[in-house]
Amino acid sequence: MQTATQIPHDVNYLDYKGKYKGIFGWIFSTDHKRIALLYMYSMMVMFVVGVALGLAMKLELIAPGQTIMGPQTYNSVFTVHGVIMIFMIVIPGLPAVFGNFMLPIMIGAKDVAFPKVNLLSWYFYVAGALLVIASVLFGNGTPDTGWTFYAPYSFKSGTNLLPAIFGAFILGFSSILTGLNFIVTIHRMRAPGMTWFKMPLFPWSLYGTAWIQLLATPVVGITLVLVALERIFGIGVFDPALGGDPVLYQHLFWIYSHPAVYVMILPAMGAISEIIPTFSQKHIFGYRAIIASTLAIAFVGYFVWGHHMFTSGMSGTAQYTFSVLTFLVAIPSAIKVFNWISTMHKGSINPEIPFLWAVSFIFVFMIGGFSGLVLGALATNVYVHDTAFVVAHFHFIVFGGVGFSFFGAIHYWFPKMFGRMYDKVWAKVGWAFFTVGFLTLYSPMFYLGMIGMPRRYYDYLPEFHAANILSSLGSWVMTFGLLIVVINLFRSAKNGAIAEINPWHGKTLEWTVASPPPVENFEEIPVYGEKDGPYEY
Amino acid sequence: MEKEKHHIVPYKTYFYILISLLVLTFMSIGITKINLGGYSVLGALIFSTIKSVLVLYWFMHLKFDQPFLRFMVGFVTLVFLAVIFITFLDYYYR
Amino acid sequence: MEQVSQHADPHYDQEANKLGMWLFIFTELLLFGGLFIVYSIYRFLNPEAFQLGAHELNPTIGAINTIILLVSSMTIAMSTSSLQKKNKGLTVLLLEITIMLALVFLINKYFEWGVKFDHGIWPGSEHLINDMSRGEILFFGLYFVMTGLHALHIIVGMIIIIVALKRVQNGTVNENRSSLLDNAGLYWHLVDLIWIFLFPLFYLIH
Amino acid sequence: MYILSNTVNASNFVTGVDKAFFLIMGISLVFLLGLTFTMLYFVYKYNNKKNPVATQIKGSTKLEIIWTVIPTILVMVMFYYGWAGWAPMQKAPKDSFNITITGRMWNYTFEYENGKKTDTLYVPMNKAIKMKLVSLDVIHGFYIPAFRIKEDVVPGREKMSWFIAQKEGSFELFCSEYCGMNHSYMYTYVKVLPQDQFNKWYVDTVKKVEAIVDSPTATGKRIMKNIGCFACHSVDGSKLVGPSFKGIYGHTVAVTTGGKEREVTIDDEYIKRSIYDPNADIVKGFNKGLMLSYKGQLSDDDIVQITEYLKTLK
Ligand code: HEA
Ligand code: HEA
Ligand code: HEC
Ligand code: CUA
Ligand SMILES: [Cu+2]
Repeated sequence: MQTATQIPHDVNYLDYKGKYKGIFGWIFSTDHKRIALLYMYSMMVMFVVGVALGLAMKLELIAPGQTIMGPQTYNSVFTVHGVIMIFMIVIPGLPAVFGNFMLPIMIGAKDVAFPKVNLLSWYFYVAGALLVIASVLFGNGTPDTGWTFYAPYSFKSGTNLLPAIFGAFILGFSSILTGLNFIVTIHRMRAPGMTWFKMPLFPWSLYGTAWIQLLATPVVGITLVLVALERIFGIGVFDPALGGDPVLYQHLFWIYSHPAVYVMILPAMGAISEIIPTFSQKHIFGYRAIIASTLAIAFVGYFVWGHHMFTSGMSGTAQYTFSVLTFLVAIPSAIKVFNWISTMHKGSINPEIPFLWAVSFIFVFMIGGFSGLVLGALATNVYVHDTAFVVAHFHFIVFGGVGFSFFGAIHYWFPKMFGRMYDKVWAKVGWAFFTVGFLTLYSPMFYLGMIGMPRRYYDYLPEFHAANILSSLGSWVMTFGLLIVVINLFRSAKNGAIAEINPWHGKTLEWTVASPPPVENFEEIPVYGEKDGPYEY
Repeated sequence: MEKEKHHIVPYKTYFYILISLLVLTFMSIGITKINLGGYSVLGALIFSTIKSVLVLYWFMHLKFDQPFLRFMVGFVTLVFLAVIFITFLDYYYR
Repeated sequence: MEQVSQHADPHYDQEANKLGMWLFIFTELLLFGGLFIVYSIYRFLNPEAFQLGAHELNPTIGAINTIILLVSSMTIAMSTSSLQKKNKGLTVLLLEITIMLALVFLINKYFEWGVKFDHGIWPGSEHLINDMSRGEILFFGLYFVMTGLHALHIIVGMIIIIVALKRVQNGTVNENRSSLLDNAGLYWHLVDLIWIFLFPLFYLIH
Repeated sequence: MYILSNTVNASNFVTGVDKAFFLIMGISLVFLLGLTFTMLYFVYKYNNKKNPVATQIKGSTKLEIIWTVIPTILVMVMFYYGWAGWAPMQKAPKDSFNITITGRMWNYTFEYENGKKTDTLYVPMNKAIKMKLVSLDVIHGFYIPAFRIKEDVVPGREKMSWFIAQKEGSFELFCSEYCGMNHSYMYTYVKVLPQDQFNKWYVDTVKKVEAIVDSPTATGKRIMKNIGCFACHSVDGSKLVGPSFKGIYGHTVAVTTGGKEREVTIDDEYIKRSIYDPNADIVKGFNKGLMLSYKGQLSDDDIVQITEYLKTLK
């Protein structure tokens, strides 16, 4: 029951002293802003692990043969790396951090629809993450199946898979609850006068994302349960020895995991759609086209999963159907890119750091997307499937896309979230190193894939050596950039200069509240009039 | 908070729905007793579909709720059917 | 008691609660949906074996359980009406009946599974693996997983209904704040809905 | 890049695949460069120092239609070329030369119609080769980059792949689908020989000439090499997936039999059981289910040979 304590409106959410003290004031808080930060900090912990594993792989691959670890370790490393990065960083990533923080403010609400469920979803996140970590630390060996858990290897492997599988299952639940919360919030809690087509694009992208989370995640949930049951009881559903079909596992896995890649990228695109108009001081170009493309990606993206299985022996009919659908889902992405670039046209561009991240986002996203087209075509997919080319594709688009957008978003909203400004020079230096390092790290992998180096390879033939050295060097440059960026942000959160309420002259609602925002965001719920809109500059 | 709402469904509506559901259940048991070959699956599914529509519309109040809920249910069903359909493109033509 | 909860709570949004529940139901539908995909594919690949397997199951128990669930669906639906009509006693009674029916369903299921175990059929059992065709192994694997998951939902549903019952009794769920009961009802109908498909797919189609 | 290197036209599929590749890359590059430069130009031209007041333009339906339709056409062209390069891979000509390829953790065995088994794929040039792909344990991927072919080898399903090699030489053959610890060592070579040389090789080995064997245990070693025991067992004492063969004959090991631990001395009988029924006794410290039974693949005779060889590993 909500007690009728008066919540003061001049206290910001960071300083607010509620019922609980210290850390409990955070982990028992149902304030969407605090939950957002809880997510951010817990993700950061996992992220450090993920990055370290990524660097370890690059170090191992710097030369053929054993460098720093054995094959079994390498396999575990890329498995845990993939599981952490996908299930714990990029899927919750923008929705759980910026969605939680900004969505209610951007639509003029005091909180999300179900604040307690929101907190619960964070608990699920932590529980899932801990289970995955438990699978690393205890039992007979770290999981070594790859993040895809392909049958039948996933029940042949003698490693400690069950906790990892259940961990992923629980993480899925966390993601479902977040999505559910967002949909209800958007349906029920928009400020008076804010019609659907006056809603900013970031909430729109969260809306599309939430539907995918809701409809796709349960499928992978049940699939993982089946794998677990297979391991425990041997029910036979995916075990060829018992009549099951391992390819059916792949269908079910990708029915979720393809839409999941759009769970990652849609909010990233949403954040970019906020940054670009703000720094161009211009109405977004083609507002409705961007909304339509968001919904189209969410919808069509549900039906293209088979492009991960072109060599698994699907029927020919299924193969070209999936190929056509894959190409169709590329078009809404194209529309977005065109609209972003057109928004810059005749704008008044202020090339601040969030904008730089946004521009570099568009660049790497295009490269990633174009390599997706190579993968979507049947003949070329057969050639580069399961090679380093795919690894390059998804690092460009997942990590390039989501990572660049995340950093754009955090530099954009940082003054609002913490009420302080970071050091802009260091931010630019970090960005420059990061971008250069990124390109050096992943571009050689395209080449490696084109000359035929399979992925998940611990060791390789000498002809792949040169490109791998370059790539490993890149990983260091990028990490250096990352360190600069992160340290800069960390220091500024405490000691940065006090930020203005609206440093970038944005027009969305979050820029109307104090920085950091007060506990319940708005003293009075804002009302949108006829003429108001998120991008009316 | 919203004033209007809550259409109270009379008990007897529910009772009639139950009777129809039971009748449909027995009909579907009956139809699978006669050998229809491959069509018995289809028959049983048709009965199940009718039953689920009854449950959705009356027991679950869709009939009295806002249209967008009905739209969502329909949409989700369609998405699911499309997924099955596409999966069968693989298995049927293999 | 009734007076206490009369005052409207600004945080209470009936429509939002209902929408939230429906969204949750969608995820549940797709959770089972995954299993239905598996079922339909394997049935398509092993039609004869699935018919053989279905012969092992007892349609009578299945039919009885169907009737039980349908009736319980009606009683819980009625209870939402009776709550609106401010008939607390009847609401409580109807919910109690629902819970009893759910319990009977589970008991039936217990015996049904027991019979299978007696015949040496359980996931991964030797009888299954050594003496039965691949298709039958799949059939029984799916049978146990799907009815098991369904039974799990029955249990969860019962817990929710019990909570709702308690809240109706102490008045925190009432005609103005009926979300919990409504949602318990929705959830229960979902369980019913799934059974409506499970029953013919496993027990009937010979 | 293979696409530019001397493997041009190594197989009949190269042209089709590379055409699709170049087409997509070409269109992509045009767009990538075009859009990037436009973007940079805007950032420069409409910088707020030069252009302090933005002109509010909210959109243009005409443009939206244009940039929906043009990419749609382009991707359909891409689809078409992708399809065209792929379609011929689906069906092998009737008169193909048949080879059965068996994948297991972590090697491939190639079996020819005359019963010859090898660990390297030998094929004649300019002849359609049709491969039956069989997996004994998990999914593997049969991948010859130079030929542009790849097909997963799925247990429980019979799959097919085919090609016509058009260039003499030796090309890598990888396992592309992750299959456990030594996935990256699961590679071998395709040797493409002119028809006459191939015929000679093909007939030659049929005779199973014992004469070229230099020591009495070499047969055992060869059998083991071809069927892939060394993927999991070393001969130098290092622990791979399975126990090392070094000095095992006559030694005592701790094993788990049906849940109970016991000690056994390794003799002929035990070795035979380990090969035919590997899960009966599990050596302590190793996992069940990894080694598969070789029943039907190794005869009692073969096992005698293997045992002889194992005895020599002191
Ligand atoms: C954020 C995540 C994300 C996103 C958005 C995408 C987007 C796309 N992906 Fe990607 N993909 C992954 C993450 C993602 N992918 C991951 C993680 C894997 C590997 C999983 C694993 O195996 O471990 C993968 C694998 C993968 C495969 C399987 C590869 C294989 O294993 O064989 C394929 C095949 O079709 C594919 C295709 C595509 C396509 C066509 C798009 C499209 O949506 C891209 C659309 C974008 C553009 C096209 C660029 C912008 C457009 C323009 C600038 C305009 C001009 C455009 C035209 C002329 C068309 N992806
Ligand atoms: C988001 C996803 C993500 C990210 C960020 C990364 C980051 C890195 N990856 Fe990643 N990688 C995967 C997803 C990701 N990876 C997946 C799914 C696989 C496949 C696994 C499998 O095969 O099963 C894979 C596989 C993979 C391989 C191939 C293994 C193989 O096939 O043999 C390699 C090889 O070097 C590699 C290297 C790296 C390196 C060096 C980094 C890093 O060190 C780079 C450092 C990162 C940064 C500098 C910043 C990025 C910032 C953000 C993402 C936002 C931050 C958000 C918060 C803090 C909340 N990865
Ligand atoms: C996929 C990996 C793998 C392959 C391939 C493999 N083995 Fe094994 N082998 C194992 C494992 C794991 C064990 C230990 C567990 C057990 O006893 O089953 C083992 C145990 C053995 C043992 C008992 C060793 C001891 O110290 O007691 C023998 C003998 C043996 N293998 C022979 C062979 C022969 C001969 C071949 C080839 C024809 C072969 N193995 C192929 C994995 C493999
Ligand atoms: Cu076999 Cu990888
Ligand atoms: Cu995909």
